[in-house]
Amino acid sequence: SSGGQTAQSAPPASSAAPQAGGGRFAVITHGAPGDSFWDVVKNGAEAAGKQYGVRVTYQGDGDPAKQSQLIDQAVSEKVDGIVVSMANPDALKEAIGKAVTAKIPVVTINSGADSSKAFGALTHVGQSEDVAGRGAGEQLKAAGVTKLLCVIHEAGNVGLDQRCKGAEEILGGTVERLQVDVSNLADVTSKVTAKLQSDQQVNGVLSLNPAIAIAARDAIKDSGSQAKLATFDLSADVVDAIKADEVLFAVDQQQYLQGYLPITFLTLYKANLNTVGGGLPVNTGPGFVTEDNAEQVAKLAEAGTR
Amino acid sequence: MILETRDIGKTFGSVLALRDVSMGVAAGQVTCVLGDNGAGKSTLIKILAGVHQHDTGTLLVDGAEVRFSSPRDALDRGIATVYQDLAMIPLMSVWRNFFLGSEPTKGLAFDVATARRVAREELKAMGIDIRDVDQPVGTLSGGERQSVAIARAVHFGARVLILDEPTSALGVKQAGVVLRYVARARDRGLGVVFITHNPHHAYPVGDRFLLLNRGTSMGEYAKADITPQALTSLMAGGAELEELAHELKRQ
Amino acid sequence: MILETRDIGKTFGSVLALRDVSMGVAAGQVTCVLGDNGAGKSTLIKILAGVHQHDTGTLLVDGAEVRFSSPRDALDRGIATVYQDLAMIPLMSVWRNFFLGSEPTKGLAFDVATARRVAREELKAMGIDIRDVDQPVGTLSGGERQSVAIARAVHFGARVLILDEPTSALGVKQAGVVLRYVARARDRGLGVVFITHNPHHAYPVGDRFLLLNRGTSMGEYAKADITPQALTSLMAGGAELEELAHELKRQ
Amino acid sequence: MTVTADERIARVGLARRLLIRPELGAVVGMVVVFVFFAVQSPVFRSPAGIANWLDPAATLGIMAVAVALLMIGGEFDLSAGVLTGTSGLILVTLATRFGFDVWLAMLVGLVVALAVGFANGLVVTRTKLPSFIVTLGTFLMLQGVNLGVTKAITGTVQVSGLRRADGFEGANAIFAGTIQLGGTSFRVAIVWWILVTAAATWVLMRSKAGNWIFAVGGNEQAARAVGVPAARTKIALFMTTAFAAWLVGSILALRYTSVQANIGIGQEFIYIIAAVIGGCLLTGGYGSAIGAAIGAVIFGMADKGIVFLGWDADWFTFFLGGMLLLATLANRLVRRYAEEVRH
Amino acid sequence: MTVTADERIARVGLARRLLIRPELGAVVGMVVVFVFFAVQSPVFRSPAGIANWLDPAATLGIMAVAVALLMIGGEFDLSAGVLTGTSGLILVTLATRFGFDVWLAMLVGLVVALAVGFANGLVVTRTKLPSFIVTLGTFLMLQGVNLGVTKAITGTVQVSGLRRADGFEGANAIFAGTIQLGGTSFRVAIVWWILVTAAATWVLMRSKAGNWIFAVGGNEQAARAVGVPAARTKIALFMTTAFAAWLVGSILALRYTSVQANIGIGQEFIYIIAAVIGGCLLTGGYGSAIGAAIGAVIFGMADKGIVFLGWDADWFTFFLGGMLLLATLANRLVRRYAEEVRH
Ligand SMILES: Nc1ncnc2c1ncn2[C@@H]1O[C@H](COP(=O)(O)OP(=O)(O)OP(=O)(O)O)[C@@H](O)[C@H]1O
Ligand SMILES: Nc1ncnc2c1ncn2[C@@H]1O[C@H](COP(=O)(O)OP(=O)(O)OP(=O)(O)O)[C@@H](O)[C@H]1O
Ligand SMILES: [Mg+2]
Ligand SMILES: [Mg+2]
Repeated sequence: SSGGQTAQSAPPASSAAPQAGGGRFAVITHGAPGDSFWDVVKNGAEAAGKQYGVRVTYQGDGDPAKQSQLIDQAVSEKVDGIVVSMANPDALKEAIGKAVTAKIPVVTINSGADSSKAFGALTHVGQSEDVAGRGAGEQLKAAGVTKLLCVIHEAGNVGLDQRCKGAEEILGGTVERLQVDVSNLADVTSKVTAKLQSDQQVNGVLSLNPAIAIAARDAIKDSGSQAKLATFDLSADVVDAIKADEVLFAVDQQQYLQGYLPITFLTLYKANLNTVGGGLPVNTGPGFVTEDNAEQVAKLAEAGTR
Repeated sequence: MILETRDIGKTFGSVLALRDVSMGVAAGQVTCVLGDNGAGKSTLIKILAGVHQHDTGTLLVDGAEVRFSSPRDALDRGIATVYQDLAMIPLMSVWRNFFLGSEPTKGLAFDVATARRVAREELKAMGIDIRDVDQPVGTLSGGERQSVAIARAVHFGARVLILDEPTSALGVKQAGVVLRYVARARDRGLGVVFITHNPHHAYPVGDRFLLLNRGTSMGEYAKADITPQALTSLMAGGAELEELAHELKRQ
Repeated sequence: MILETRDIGKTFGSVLALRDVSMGVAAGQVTCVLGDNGAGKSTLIKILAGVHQHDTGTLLVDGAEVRFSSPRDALDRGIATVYQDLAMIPLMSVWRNFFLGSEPTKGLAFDVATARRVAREELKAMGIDIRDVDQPVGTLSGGERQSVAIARAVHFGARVLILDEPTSALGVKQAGVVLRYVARARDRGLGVVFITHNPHHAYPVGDRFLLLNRGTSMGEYAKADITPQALTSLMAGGAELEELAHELKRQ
Repeated sequence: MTVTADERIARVGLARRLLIRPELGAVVGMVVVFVFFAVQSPVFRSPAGIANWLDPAATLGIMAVAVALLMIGGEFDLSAGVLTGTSGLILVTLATRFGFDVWLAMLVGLVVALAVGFANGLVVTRTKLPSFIVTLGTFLMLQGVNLGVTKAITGTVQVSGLRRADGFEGANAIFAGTIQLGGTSFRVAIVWWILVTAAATWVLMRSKAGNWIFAVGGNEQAARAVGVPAARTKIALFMTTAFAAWLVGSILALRYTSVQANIGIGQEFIYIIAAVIGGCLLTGGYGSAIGAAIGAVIFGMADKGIVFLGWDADWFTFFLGGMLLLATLANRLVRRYAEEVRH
Repeated sequence: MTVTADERIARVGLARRLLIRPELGAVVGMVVVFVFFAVQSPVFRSPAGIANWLDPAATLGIMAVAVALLMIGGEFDLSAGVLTGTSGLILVTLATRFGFDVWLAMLVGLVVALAVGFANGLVVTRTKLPSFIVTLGTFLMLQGVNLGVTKAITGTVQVSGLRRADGFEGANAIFAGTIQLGGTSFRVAIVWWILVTAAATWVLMRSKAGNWIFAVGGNEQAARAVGVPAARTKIALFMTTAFAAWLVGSILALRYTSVQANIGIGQEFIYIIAAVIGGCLLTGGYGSAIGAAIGAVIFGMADKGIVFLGWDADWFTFFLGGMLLLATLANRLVRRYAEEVRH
């Protein structure tokens, strides 16, 4: 990972920077409310908002139709900038087009890097889920995993599917998917257990959410399996588990930046017409939290910035 | 005989509701079904009307054996019924209930104006004046509800009219109106099956009398074969009522 | 007077169901309420029983003005009622219905064995033999259902017993049994309010007669002030039935 | 006694009589919610804002109206939400992967949707299982089919690229276009919604079928006893819901030109909620199509209004819940005032 | 006529009489599902496998039983799922952030849960709004509170670290421990589930309150008319559901030592589904606690069995839907055979 330095120890309020003049920015993502990954993005965006004295509103909905409605709304409110994650670029094309036509600067984040420029966005921050998935796949392969169980906690969610797919590209055709319901952890444990009990070949589990990681850890214990566990994203429990060597590593996209940076960019653009990236996406990861750096990250995860 | 049963029987789970009952109703005749509570009267007429299917015996319409698969089946053969317990839809207005299943149409549409008017008129003709035919049936009094059901069955006059205790909830005046309707239907050549507890209501209009007791038939009598007194006493009680009046006087 | 109304009235939305009705029932007396369909009889007794609240007038128990907030209120003051239309829970078994709201207990538990036995016995005593007290009430015949409700009210004998058309769905024998129960309750010093369409049922047991017509009172008479003939003719029809019998004879 | 006037009917104002209609309570709820947001947010009451919140209200409304008919008929359809996804997926998959013309692809989608509705109805009427359970089964199965088939054909969980298909322009204009009204562009879905509501209201109030729908929902046995073809009525209702799902699915697919395999999951309850806010009884036999349409507006206004007010997204559902309670409570109070007792 | 035997009762075997009970149809459904999976997967029928699928069936079952009581009483509770989350969040937050003893934190959670249940019941009985709508409001509001408060206190969407709190060991052993049985460890939640089911069955069948529950669900007006305290009965039922939610929430929080703010969302319908599979009528007045417990087992078996068989994950819900339909159909057929008519 890229270490412990974070935006929490925020840059000093710069007197040199041009006055932002209290703009209003809308962050619209495809994450469901309460999703631990997107919550950190929200925290980042809000921290930046506080930092620059601008108003940031955050909304998230996994349904592309709802997401584009939220963009429409932001456009009719004539906000000063829109930050949008594009899990389904096709569906958002029209809404983003409207924003661009209305001369509202747009920054895309997380996924959708390929379409970002074509849609007229200023820049893209983050990297697509499949890159992160590939990263996880490589680490798992290095740890000797030959057959991987990829636990999908929201059927049909594009981002989750892409993560599994990324891992699959590296590990070959030996990735099995398991669908679980994230709002019922007891069920997650017993389903993963069931899978491990019935398929002894599985020697790796990849969870895509920290809560699922904890449930999967229990499942591995219950079933007496030797499978190695890795997860996406952090929580205090996951960090503890990494320290206890129960979880191999956690993929860390540093999504805090995916909230913080776009607001910074938009503020700068508004005040100073600065653009960043020169047409290339700004990558935020993937980083990995392992036993080595878990200690440092632990506190930050607990504060909701990692 | 328009409608006839031969040794018909019906079981609900472990309950034998009806056993070996034979009866018939001819055009222009009134067959009265009499019996104590739980004797199986309603069950019998529900078989005639296609609500239940019989388990044993045969059911004949115009001499040919049939088996109704639904009330629609029976209706289509001209058998209209007023039920004791499943007559009306409480949340629907009076006029909608009145025409339910036989809605008048005007082009494609349900002819609402006609339906409202006819319902009001028919009810008035029966001596029931419902204030407001838009009132939900559930807010009518017990007797008003019964009257609406009867007015409906009479209005859609079929070949056979089955009435399950139509007069029990009615006042003397309304009961008289219903009996007159029964007589009029009979005179128009309909067959009527008339269920009642009241031999005083049954005797004046009945042509044949079927007596049920605990699910079995105690015989079917033609009017000529039975006196009102015999009928009343067969109905278990009869003159008892007179006697009761004495008994109930304060000691 | 245990229970008394003075100029009581009730409106449902735009419907004036009852206007300025005064009546009373004293201990050891039977007050009969008579009237055509929709006259407001059920509405009146639902006010007495706490199901509806009156809009105008006053309701008195033992001479003190009251306003029942629920049927429980009325029950607690010793007013037990058998309703025409909301007597029973169809999906529940006979014995559960019988004891509903007044369950016998044995320690903390509902004394199921006693409940079953008592329900069976009470029903048998009334001349109703239900095959199986575990049968859901919804599968009983109309009259059987009514009988269960009456047996229940009598069993939990209160100070005032209100019966809404208890005999209408009953056969002659069962009706006689109910009338005998009414007389017995009266003799034990209960006040009884008895609603019926049948003057022949009302006159033998009644002490006072309240006549309702279209929501208003046509007067309250003591037995001494009215002959059976007058009562019958006031009930709109009376001798009409005799006449009807002639009329209905085949022309 | 006179024939014309009945002394037992108290004179009541027209206003009060109107309020007895099931939908008019909902209207009051709608006004309350509208005023609440409009006074606080100028954007909310601006034409652009109205166009914003009318748009989701329209697609929700089409479904809510169909679901309301079904609920009046005494049944539920939990598969309606996923079926919008199925219809959309069929449309986009056929048009982009198998070279179908958009119109033909839509036709295939319609046939499949109606077949699903028919199957729902048939199973419910034949087995007499509660429709809640039967359509729950359909819901789960369709969800699996949506995901399984999409994955099998495309390798991912979404299909896209409808924009390039033949016939897209025309279909898009009719189902997913916009209309200019005083300088603001409104979605054409709003027109569809009004059409569906009008048609449903006509059927309910002015056709034989409407009478049958109330009857089978109010008391199926009694309805059957007077000869109402209860089974056919119910099957037709399930097919109506399926039709609405197809319409909404096509509108959304044409608008967004791509469909995700998990679309529509969870929406089925929103439809029911809108219908209930609009005055439908869950037990059947009572309700109105206009009420359901208004229920959808209330839901849409609350849903978008909270965003316009800029309240914290974490508390979003808190406010939404409070809003819904207030709207239904207002509805209820109005009806209480209008009539003291009903059933 | 003799007094002892009634010639009108056809002699029927004990077996057939038993089958009339609401839960025995569900038993058949359960056997069918069990056999189906057991013959194909040896792990499924092994003690370890059974312990595995019994575990989620237990937590689901506790809720399903409480929800079944409520449904028999004629009401729904959509807030039950989120309330498990609320209870768990309160427990973990108080124990880890405010230094409460685990037992004290659980007590506070219980008080809050009961208060929510009481509020639900009070609003439903006072306003006479359908409980579907009222508890939907509570559901949304609690969802917002769970997220909003958790975020405000911890800055993240989950609270964790319960393991280090005072009293954790004892509470964990009682609510979230395991018991050894023939070499396999079963979750202690299974015991709680059996206790809850037994208690609920006793209340339903052998107490005054049980009689009142059937009555208010079967016909509330008639029940009130004979003096049943309908409002109090319903409020008590809502509080029972809240109690179950607290129990399940605490079990899960103690087991996982951390709680996410969005836990339990969507589960409310699974509870209802389990109750319906177990033979409860959606319209109230009929059902059984044992049936609901068995419904939970059927759901749990189907849910896990598919994983044991290793069927394609994409098609998971397809199989699940098919399974549920088959189970309820088997249930239905059995009851049809047992009694010809029951509305
Ligand atoms: N669906 C059913 N399931 C079980 N038993 C039933 C059912 N319907 C009727 N019975 C039983 O069959 C018997 C006959 O009932 P039925 O309704 O035919 O009586 P009835 O002669 O109409 O009585 P009443 O004069 O009181 O209306 C009753 O004892 C009743 O309990
Ligand atoms: N809940 C209600 N809402 C509206 N109108 C009602 C309601 N209950 C009763 N009514 C009306 O009040 C009038 C009196 O009804 P009630 O039931 O008291 O008559 P009743 O004298 O008992 O008649 P019956 O002898 O037919 O039982 C009826 O015309 C009825 O339509
Ligand atoms: Mg009968
Ligand atoms: Mg009455």
